[in-house]
Amino acid sequence: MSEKIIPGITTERTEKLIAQTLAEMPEKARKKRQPHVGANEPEASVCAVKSNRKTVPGVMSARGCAYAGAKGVVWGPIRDMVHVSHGPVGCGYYSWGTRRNLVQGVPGVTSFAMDFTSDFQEKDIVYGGDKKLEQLLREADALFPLNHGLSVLSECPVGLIGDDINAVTKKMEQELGKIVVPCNCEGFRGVSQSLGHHISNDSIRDFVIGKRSFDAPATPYDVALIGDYNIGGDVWAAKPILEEMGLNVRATWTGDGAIEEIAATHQVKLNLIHCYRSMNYMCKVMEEKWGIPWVEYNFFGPTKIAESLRKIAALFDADIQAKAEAVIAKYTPMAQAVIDEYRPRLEGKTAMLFVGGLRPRHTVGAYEDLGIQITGTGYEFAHQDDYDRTAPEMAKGTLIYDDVSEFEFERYVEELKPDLVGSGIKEKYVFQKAGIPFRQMHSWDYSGPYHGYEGFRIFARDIDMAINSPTWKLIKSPF
Amino acid sequence: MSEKIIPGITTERTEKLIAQTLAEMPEKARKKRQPHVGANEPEASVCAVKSNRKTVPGVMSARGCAYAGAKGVVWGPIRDMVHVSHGPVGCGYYSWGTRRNLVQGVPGVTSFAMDFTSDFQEKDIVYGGDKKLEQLLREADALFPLNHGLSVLSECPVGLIGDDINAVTKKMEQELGKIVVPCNCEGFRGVSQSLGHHISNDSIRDFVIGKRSFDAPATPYDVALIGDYNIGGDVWAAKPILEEMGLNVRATWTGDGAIEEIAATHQVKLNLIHCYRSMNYMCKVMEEKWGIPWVEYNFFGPTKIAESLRKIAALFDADIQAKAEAVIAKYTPMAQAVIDEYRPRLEGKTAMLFVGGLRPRHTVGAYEDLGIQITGTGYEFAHQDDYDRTAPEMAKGTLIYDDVSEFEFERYVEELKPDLVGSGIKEKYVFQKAGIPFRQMHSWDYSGPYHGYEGFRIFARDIDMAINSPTWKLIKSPF
Amino acid sequence: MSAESAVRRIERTPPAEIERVRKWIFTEEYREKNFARQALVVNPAHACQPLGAEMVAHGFKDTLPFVHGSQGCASYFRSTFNRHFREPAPTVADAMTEDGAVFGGQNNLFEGLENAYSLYKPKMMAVFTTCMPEVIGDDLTAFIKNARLQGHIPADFPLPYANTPSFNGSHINGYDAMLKSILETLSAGHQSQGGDNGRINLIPGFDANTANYREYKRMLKAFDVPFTLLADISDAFDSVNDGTYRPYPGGTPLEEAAEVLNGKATLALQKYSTVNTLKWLGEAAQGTVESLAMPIGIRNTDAFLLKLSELTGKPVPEELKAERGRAVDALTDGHQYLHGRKFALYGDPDYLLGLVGFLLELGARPWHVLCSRTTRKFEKEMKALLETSEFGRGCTVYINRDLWHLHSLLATDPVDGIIGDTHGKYLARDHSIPLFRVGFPIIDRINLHRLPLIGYTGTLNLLTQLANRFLDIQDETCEDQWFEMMR
Amino acid sequence: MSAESAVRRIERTPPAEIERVRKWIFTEEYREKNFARQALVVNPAHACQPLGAEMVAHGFKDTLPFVHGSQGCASYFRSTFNRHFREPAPTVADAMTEDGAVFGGQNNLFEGLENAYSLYKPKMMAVFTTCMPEVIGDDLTAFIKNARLQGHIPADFPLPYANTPSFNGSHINGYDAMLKSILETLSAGHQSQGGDNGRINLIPGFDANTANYREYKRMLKAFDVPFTLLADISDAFDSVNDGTYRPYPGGTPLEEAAEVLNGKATLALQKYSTVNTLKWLGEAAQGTVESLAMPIGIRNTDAFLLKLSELTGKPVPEELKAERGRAVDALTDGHQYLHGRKFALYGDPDYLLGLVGFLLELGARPWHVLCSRTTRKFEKEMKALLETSEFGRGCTVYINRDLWHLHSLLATDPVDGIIGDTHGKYLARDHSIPLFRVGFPIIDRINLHRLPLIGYTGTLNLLTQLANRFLDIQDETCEDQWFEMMR
Repeated sequence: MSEKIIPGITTERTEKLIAQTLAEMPEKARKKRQPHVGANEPEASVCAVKSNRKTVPGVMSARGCAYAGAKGVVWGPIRDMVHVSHGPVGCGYYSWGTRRNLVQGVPGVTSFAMDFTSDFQEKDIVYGGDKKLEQLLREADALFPLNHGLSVLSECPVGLIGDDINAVTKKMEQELGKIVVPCNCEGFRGVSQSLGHHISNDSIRDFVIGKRSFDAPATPYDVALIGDYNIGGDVWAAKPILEEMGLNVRATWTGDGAIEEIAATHQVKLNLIHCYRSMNYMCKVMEEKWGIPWVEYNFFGPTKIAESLRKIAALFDADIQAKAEAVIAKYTPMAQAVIDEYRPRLEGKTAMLFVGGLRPRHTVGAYEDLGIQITGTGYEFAHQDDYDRTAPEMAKGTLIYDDVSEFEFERYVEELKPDLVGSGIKEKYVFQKAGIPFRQMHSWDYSGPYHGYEGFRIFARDIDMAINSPTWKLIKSPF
Repeated sequence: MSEKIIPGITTERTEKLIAQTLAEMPEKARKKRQPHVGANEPEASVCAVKSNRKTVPGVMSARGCAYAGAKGVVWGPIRDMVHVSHGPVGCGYYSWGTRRNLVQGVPGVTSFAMDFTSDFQEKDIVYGGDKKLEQLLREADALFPLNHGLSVLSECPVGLIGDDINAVTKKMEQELGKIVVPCNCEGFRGVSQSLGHHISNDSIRDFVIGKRSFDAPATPYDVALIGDYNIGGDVWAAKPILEEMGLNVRATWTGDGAIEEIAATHQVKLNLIHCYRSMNYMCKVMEEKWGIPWVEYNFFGPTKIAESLRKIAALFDADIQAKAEAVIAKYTPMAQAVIDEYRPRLEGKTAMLFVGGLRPRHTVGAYEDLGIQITGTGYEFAHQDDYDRTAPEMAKGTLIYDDVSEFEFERYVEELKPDLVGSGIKEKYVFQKAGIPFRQMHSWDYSGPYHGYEGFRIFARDIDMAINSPTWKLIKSPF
Repeated sequence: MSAESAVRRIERTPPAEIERVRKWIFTEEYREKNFARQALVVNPAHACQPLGAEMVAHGFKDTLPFVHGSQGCASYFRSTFNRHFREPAPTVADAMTEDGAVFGGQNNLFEGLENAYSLYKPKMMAVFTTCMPEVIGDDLTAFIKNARLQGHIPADFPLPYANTPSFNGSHINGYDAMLKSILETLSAGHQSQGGDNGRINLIPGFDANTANYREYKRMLKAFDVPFTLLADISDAFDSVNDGTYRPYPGGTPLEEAAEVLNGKATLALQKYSTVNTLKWLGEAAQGTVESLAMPIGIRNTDAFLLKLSELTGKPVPEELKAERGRAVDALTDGHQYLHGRKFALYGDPDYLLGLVGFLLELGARPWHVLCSRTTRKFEKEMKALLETSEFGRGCTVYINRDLWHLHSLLATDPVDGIIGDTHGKYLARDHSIPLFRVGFPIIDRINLHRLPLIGYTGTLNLLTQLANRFLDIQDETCEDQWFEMMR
Repeated sequence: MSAESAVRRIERTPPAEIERVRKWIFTEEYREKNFARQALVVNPAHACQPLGAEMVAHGFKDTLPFVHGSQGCASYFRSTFNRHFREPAPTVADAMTEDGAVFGGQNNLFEGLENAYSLYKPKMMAVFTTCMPEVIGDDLTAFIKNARLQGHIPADFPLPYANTPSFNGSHINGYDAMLKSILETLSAGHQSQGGDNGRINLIPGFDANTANYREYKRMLKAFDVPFTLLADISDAFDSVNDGTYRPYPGGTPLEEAAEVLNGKATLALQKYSTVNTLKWLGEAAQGTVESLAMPIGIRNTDAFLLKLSELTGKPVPEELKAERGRAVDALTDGHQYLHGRKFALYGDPDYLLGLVGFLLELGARPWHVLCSRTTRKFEKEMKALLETSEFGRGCTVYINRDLWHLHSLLATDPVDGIIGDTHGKYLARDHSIPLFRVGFPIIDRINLHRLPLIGYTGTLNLLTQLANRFLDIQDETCEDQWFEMMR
């Protein structure tokens, strides 16, 4: 991939842009931000851009908190649990329905995409919330009896006032006979939602995995889908492809997930991981404790999908490999038809990304399939290993920014003038006001799925719609 | 009924009001209008109010035309015919869907509540429209093959340019093997829609009735429902009551009517007529030609319904009479519950009516069932026999007005200050602007049915809603 | 044939046959048959001339529309307006009957004028015809002259009159004819000898959306320029309820209208409904006379404001610029809900042109565009408009076709939404496609005429209605697993 | 318990059991159980204090909201506003983490102020807290004093601050606290010694409908009286798209707000969201300080205009009188579509009071009125309001109950419509009752904040939405034989 070159993008220009931008910041902030931005060097084995550090106060970051990572990413998507936002009302309220982790089931009966909260009042802060929590879990189980488990996600005050939710959940697991999980994901912990993923993974490790066994006989093809949160139905577009190539997807983590399947995942033969950032911990735990190998894959765009299918199939027998080729052969014409339709409308366009999880690198190939080049990318809450995986995907000299502040991002976009920015809701309207087409790449902008072959068709349509909407031409007023 | 008295309503006051109002009119108009207005004399055998005369030019009348009477009243409600508005586009367009003669059937397949027109252009006026009509009927039958007949309703120009639609329909009836009816109802004929009813009745007499026989064995209880147009579902509220008392309703004229059933109505044993005005002609024809007796009835309000059921039953055997009593006994408590709910809210209120057909007299009892007295009533297009039937229903000295002009009506209402005016769409907003509650009594104001016991419940609710809506209290501004 | 000889038993259509036909009317075969018809019109989307004449008459202050012809016609026009606006529509007729058909309607006219003048105290009566006097050849010019001579009406009482035969054109032509006559009548003798009076004459055309008129006035006021709206129906058909009925609650003042020839410029926002009026003004008026597309959508509104700016020599007011910016913002935010969606539209030519412009600039596709009574000129203009955008590719214009033709089009080539008046509700139901009620008449929903569709505000309203309805449908029809908090 | 000891096979819930529970949650029995819960809150209809604080801060010109506490909170508030308004919501946080929890957030505040001041160039920063500093007891007063002393922020830079603990009250209380602090800060030293300056201060309260603010301004302009809208979020959250992003596109000018104590009068249109602000103003301001019901519906708007008339000594402008007359006309025309219909409402206290007033005057019935975080005072006031009308009979007020309680109410005592924010869409779906989106947040439809709900215009809009939706439903759900052209 090292031959990727984008006309007009050079290391020099990028470094100059960075220098000019940071020069506008106060000394201390500049020093803190400097290591987080750089020009891409595709062949560097270690990406020079630093990450996973504290957000600089006052710079307007897009980051969320540990609770957000725990509730929004790991726990929320598990459909058959009651997830309790334990603490004041806000956290559960804001995160209710605002991440598009779709679920099957009968709402309120077997699936619970709702807002359960202890709605802390002053007295709970003063006297502690453990007793209330105990009663709450009892009430929740009684009113939603078909839940298969309950999670307790701590909000900031809980850790600060010294509550012991672990004791409560332990007691209630005994009493209710269901999986009851504590998750000490107070929002002040760590530097971003990333710690929330880690804490949640640890909770799964300590309180979930290994507690159940599958209700079907084991096969050599049992796998788990890890790190797909079913945004806009991604899991439903991804899982059938794997099944078509002969694999048995026993559990999905955690998109449209079932807690008991997650609890039995130690029995699978291979873990397939899409969002490395949020779930690599668990893959490593399962590898260490149960000897389950894991493999990363990328289901964005036909090029990466085919690569991934072959990579996965290589870990199985010839039968699976043949089926994988058959899957590729079957869907490639469909993907090509999509490319034939949209690539002429998008060829030569550029885009900049700033998202979370896996997307800042994983979607690059899908854009390239459509003829769009990515001139800048970055993560809200990545770690070094994310950036190391990103560098080879990006062209030389492209801009890499970690936890970019709105101040910086605006200037970078202003200079690089991409045809599209793919980022989050907080950035969307900033750039649209500047006349730049935008897609939300956390939520697929209420569209999706974007995973798999089906997802690529929708992705291509959406990107074309964003870039080629005639509404952008209306912005310039004739008076 | 002669004892009906309404506090404050006297013959003297009414005559003074009439005199004052007419005094404002030009001499010639006053003279023309004078005979059409009067104070009611319940015991007069002949009502003094004159009717069915030409509308005075320029006075703003509510009347329609012969075409309106033919299309809107008689033909339109027959569900399984293609009714062609023959002439320029307007007549069919304005009458399309604007009378609420509901029908069963599959729209466009077996029922045709649509606008079929020859949409005359200049050349049709110049060269005549007969050939076009012939082709049109052929096209209509081909595109709507499940029609059971076609009617051709002439608009003004047709008669003026000397077209012979009767020849065309005769030819096409042969060709298509279906009932094809001409109706020379040009809008300039006669003084109101009333002539349209008459012409239509004559068309039925000449081209329809007797052409079919029923497809079920005759019984002594075979009746036809005449003069119910199924406004808001009236037929569907009336017919079941008659069936419950043991009668076989073989045809409905013409609400939700089927043309072949109408064509076989000469086989029934009794005609029950609700709207005397529009269909008495046919009852008389059937009486003269086939010896079928007919009886008027009134299905508005429990008092009149019970009277009517007994009156009808009296023409049959003891079995029917017993069943009629059973029907009355069954529904009276329901009606009483309605009265108990609404009468306390309406007692002592007054209303004025100005409608067409049967309503200006037939609904009086229903209002009275609710405790409302009618201080004035009149017809758009009645004849002497209508007024003769009206006088006994109304209290002494109440105001009777025929083809009232808007000018007069406004002044009458201003003086008598009713709590409700029941009239048509053209009057509705005039009186509502004056702050007076109003119900459209042609269309039931998009509600209904108002016939039968079920209808009474809805009627009561609507009248209460109109009179007691708190919105009337908002009219007076505090500034 | 005599009744007796033809008596046959009632035949009921077998259910299977009903089912067959029910499906058949949705086929390509049926569409061909349907499009082949030449004499039959089914469900037209146009009314007749006098209705348009009546509407424009209501737009002048203290003016009583006067129907010369059948009484029934007047009732039809009035009730159509009553239902659409849910407002009174005071109009008289001279109620010609058979004798009129034989002897002509002069006596009816005399008596009618006399009574109406006396009872309803108008300052002007606008006389127009139904087809009856047109067919018999009544000479209105002579009749009205005679009426004055014989004292049925004061000699100086304004009595504009128009021949509005129903068998020619549609309501928009009646609007045009009556407007021209009113302006001719009122302006007679008022042509200034000096320069123009600086006023802008604005002619909205046949538009039954009262809020559009208020929006025009608001925009003109923002320019702070003297103007005359011809004809302003907004108060006539959206009047206050304060407990007093007023037959003439508003309209263009007659004195203002009398100055029409002395204006700095005349601008029509519809051209198909003002052809003859503009032609006459072009010859008679001092100022410039032009027409623009109805200002629906951003670009059409831009063009309108630019023209006002050009005519007045003033910049577009800041307040309108800000509105533009907010409307554009809403369009960029909302485009994803409408991009690529196909629409069927029907209605009057000028409305269609405005709406199609709006859809194209949004990335939506005006897939079937139908006008049931119009000219080749319109067809050509609409085709040219569609060709200006890639989103117009594949879209088709149908002229002098009706809503039953559209039924076949929707059956064989469906769309996402229908835009038109209430009469399209049967299409919406038959094809399970939402109907967006725009145009005239709208007689099954309330207040829609009170929400502007023109200008930037109107653009925002249209966008909101379209997008949110599609979102409603998505929420109503999706399975549980696709039902989401956000859209 | 160790994982190994507990391994058991996955159990799947039998379909019959799912069916049983599915039905059970609609029962009276379930309702009782549901209403008996004491600890669990399910689907509350209120947010936390700092969200309200952020909103009011956006309503001042060149003002940057500044969150003292966790970064994640700021992201939640911002994205909630982004989704509702589809607009930017620039806000910074000082991003406290574990060390902050141990040592307090002073250093974060210092650094945050310094960076934000330098990067985003605000003229004011409005500081408010998340629960973390509240729990650990950060002393904002001292911190801010120190920030100035140590030069992290210029000595005279306005830094209002408010304690907005999330475990107390709701977003409306945060709105109140922040507004009070901003006004205190800005007005300090600006108290005039002479008479009042003749201005009216208008406080809309927590209202996420930008069009309402524009409507307030329009009404006040019609009175031609100088006024200050506190705080005016309309441009901040409905700004133009002209190709340039502006972080502070509008808001109440700080100089104007600084004069708040010198106004002739202060009028709040919400009282529950302005309790402390009004209390302070009542003590500190020269002019009168009053609150009125939110002007939703005719009578509430009447009261507002009467009050303006009284305060200004001017008559209600003719233009507003005409609007009143037209809105009343629409209500009389449309009442039959809403009379007697039952509604469930949830939301903020002041919105509920306004909406209930409107429904009652229309003859509709506010059957279940629910506020998930409020006071007994509100409950009492709402009950009293319901008692003013016969249409309030049988209606019930529920305070500190949530939307899952409402689920049970709708299951056992259904209504015709639900009025509330987007969160009610699950209720709407579960019970097949239309949801009328009013309040905050609305994150699944577009532009609804761009349509005013207050004043006579808002009344018309509400009427239109309600009535036409019921007509839509009638048309969509009736059988063919009841499907009609007119409604």
